[in-house]
Amino acid sequence: MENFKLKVFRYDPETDAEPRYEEFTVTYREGMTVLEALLSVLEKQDSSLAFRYSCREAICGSCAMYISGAYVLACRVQVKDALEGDTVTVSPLPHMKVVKDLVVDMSKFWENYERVKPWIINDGPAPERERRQSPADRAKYNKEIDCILCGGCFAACPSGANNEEYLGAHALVWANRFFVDSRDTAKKERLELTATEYGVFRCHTVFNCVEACPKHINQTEAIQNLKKAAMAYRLGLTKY
Amino acid sequence: MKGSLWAWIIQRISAVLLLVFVAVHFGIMHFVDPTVEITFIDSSLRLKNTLYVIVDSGLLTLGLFHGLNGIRAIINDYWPRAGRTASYVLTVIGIVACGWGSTALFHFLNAK
Amino acid sequence: MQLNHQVVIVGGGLAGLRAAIAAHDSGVSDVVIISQLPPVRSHSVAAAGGINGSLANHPNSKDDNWEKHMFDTVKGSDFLADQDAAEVMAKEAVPRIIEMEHWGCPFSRNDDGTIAQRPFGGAGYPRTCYASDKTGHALLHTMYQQTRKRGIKVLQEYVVLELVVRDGRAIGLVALNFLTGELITVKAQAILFATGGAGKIYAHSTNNLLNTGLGIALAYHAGVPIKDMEFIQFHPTGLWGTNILMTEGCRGEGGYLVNNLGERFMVKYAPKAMELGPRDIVARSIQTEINEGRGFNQGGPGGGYVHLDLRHLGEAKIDERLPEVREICLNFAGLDPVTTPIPVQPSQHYTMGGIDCNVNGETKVTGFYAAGECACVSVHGANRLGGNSLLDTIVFGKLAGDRMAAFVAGGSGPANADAALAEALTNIKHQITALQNGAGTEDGPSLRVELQQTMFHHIGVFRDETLMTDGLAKVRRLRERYKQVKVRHTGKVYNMDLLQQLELKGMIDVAEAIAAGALARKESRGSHARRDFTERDDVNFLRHTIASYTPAGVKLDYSPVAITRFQPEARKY
Amino acid sequence: MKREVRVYADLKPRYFRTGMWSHLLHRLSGVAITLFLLLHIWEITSVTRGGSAGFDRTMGSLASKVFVIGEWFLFLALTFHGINGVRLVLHDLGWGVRKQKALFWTVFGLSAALITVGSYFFVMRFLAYPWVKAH
Repeated sequence: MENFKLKVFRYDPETDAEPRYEEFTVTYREGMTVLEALLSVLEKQDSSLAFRYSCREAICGSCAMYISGAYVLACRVQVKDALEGDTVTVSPLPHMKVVKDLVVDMSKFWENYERVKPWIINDGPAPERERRQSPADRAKYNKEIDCILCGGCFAACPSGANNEEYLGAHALVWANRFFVDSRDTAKKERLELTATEYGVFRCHTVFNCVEACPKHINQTEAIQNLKKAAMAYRLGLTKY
Repeated sequence: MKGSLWAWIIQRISAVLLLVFVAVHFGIMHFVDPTVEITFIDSSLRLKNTLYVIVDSGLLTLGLFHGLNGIRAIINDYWPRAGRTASYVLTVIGIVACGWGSTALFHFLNAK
Repeated sequence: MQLNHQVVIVGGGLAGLRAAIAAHDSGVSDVVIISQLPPVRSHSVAAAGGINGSLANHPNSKDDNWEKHMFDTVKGSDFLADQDAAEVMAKEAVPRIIEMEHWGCPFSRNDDGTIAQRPFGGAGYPRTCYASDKTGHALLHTMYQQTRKRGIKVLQEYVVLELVVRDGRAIGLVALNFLTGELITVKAQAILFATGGAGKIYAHSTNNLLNTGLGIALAYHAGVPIKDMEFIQFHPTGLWGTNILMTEGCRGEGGYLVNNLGERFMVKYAPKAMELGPRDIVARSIQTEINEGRGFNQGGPGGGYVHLDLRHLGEAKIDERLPEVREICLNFAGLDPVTTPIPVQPSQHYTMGGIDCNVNGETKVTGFYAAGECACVSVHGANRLGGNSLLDTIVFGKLAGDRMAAFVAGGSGPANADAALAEALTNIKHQITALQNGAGTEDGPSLRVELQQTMFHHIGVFRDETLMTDGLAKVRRLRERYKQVKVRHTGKVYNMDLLQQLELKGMIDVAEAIAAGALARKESRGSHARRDFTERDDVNFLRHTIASYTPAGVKLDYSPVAITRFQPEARKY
Repeated sequence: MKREVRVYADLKPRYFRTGMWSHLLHRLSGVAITLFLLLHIWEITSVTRGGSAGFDRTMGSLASKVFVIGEWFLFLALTFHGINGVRLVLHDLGWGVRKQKALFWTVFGLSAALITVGSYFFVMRFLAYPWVKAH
């Protein structure tokens, strides 16, 4: 393969009345990622293209997009894996307000993250040295802390498709990360923040978030854990 | 963490019970003898059995709750702003349908 | 629009966030963070291996203490580090790391529940605390969470384009709201730059694509001197091809470096420390193997490489300690380190130099502070030890934040700032208009690639007079050509073309400072390895290079190195 | 900004993953069953008001081959919704959340098997028209 077509969603609020898809022909190179293809378009073909990027190694979470039918990080998906025929189709994260081209408005995403109080709460006196935690207790949140807040799960969830009030899998994952941390003392508060109509109960175990997660976090499992804990608490089986 | 949690819990419990009730009701109506016509006598005879009264009234109440609560969930997913109004409307629909449906049960139970 | 704040932090990485928290906790109610990215996207997130602190949690590090940490740091720096600063860092390491733990940082744990530590290059003891191989990610997210807890305001996706200084006093900034294209001015009593390194001046860099050193350049242009810029760290193990970082943790956990003869060649260069020699030595050893024909892919496209072999560690240990390395290898190189050695080559990794400042982040300009990779305190000297950069950010971030709080408490805001800010704003607008409407013929992206290639090949792992003279001349020609660069896209919203070309100017100027400093330093020290002056020269060059901006080009001065506890000695590993 | 632009490119069925299909089918069948339930309550209650004779007359007039097909669709919906519902309840208890794909196909297989067996009765009823009164 010498060339392939990169079909990119375009919308510039300053000049365009309607959004559209534009096709670029890009020279292929073995191992090329979609992010590299976008950068080559930006620098060689169309300097008006807009997209987010930074680390190019799947750890910063900037470049989550919807590429050829999958919610992915553009820096990690190889062109050869995203081809449909000879075309790679690149759209911004679905359901979110487009700022320009592939850049979407993430403000609700960040706001929802903060709504679950994503920080450790431990009002006990701070010891002189570290709070001890056994490797087993540490392992309880080992996957959740991999979250890079890319927004893939937030965009993928059908419950959030028309409803940004829904906290989203990312926020619930972080809520559960602290909920299961042996050092955190605000268990009840965390349940009150998340076991709500627009919290865990908007999760219908569709697993789109699990499909989207570039870090292979099982968000559904984390959300179900909060649901179960809330149920056990409400039924009086656990006390905090 | 109150209403929504209870709604979620009851939705699950009703789901499991409905599974049994539907299997019994649907099985008797369609699988026992598929070649007969449904008659009033048949139905009222069946309802002489208390267990079957439980099945049918369970289907009526839990079925309505489960179904309407499911619709509430869909509305909350896609039209969050309509959520509260929808809850009230659906509750009214549920109570009316339940009351209306109960009269049929009484008709059968009162039949000689 | 003009904003007005007491303390303005530019940069949302670890150092910036830590400084913001420190200022906030010291009683400043009006702290704002201006960040080009949402803070969790900052490059701190990519730091992998760990953070050094003499916690003495490891069975083999029971008699470790801050003084030994300080000594390792100073020796690692090839004695160019300021020892008073290194002492502060080594002493502050333990309380800062413990504090991060109390803030919820998910460190990996020993069986007794204490923070786990691993051996790292150039360190006498296993001193590097880690969270598997995602330590930077763990620390950055924890730090960001703490700013959320405190409700510290973040202006994200704002790019600072000018630091405004009048009469030796920093008075504010001009910034671009990247999402709307609106230019704003920010008046501030105290400003801190924590804008990260300048890795993208080099080709083959492990840095993210936005580490263009814009912050360093803005300070430099505003008249703040920059220090020791010629010391550019090359990480020994960048993944061949993409140059993604293969953490030093790979070697800390026992990985081997192997040449095409199957030899663990480090035995020739650092017989005692082997693969855990300091980065400059290991990187040069690898480059020497490749240069002398014992690498793989000799002369092929993408350059030669050697193997980083983790196979003997076994799948279980790799998954527990180095999961991200495995993930990256699978995704970006299509190989599994459990069964296949990893191809690695030295890659630009860290800027030891930066904005000249003291341990409290204070610079020559009143009210202007710096911390993190963009700053040069200097604790890393000529070569930074692995695990000391994360430490640098949280130690000096806090100290700078504390000092800023004291500064704004003791004084009023700068006088007559409004007019100066308005003037700066107008200048920036003219500059942008000129870039967009000029008759320019040069293509920015091609210039950038030329710059990166020049710096990598001329001011790279091995240097000499001819190469560097040539390199410096090329950089200066690029500076001339930059005057003809044209920004083709004229829109306001998310104009990436405009930002790239604005960054390019800074990159070229900083590159000139690097090249000129390197050419003038006629010795080999740490990462600065010259073929024509192979020995360290403490008589003439045990001193910091200070580069100042003039419209005609860089001007070099020198300043003394603080030596307190340890006299320079030969550096053997 | 001139207008609000959002992309719904992921709502194309060819990009649906297993979870999306089961979600969609679960919802569609659920809504269908609920509507049927309301209809059923209205119908049965209405006809019982006519007493024994009225009931039998109306039911007799409703009984037709077309009706059987309708009932068969109800059977499809109930079967899938029920079996998939078991999966969802199990997920809610934290069971099988890591094996969702395998479970999805299990649900699909089980539903298909049950529908095949059950359909036999509907074919019988379809062919046996007109039906006899047992009493």
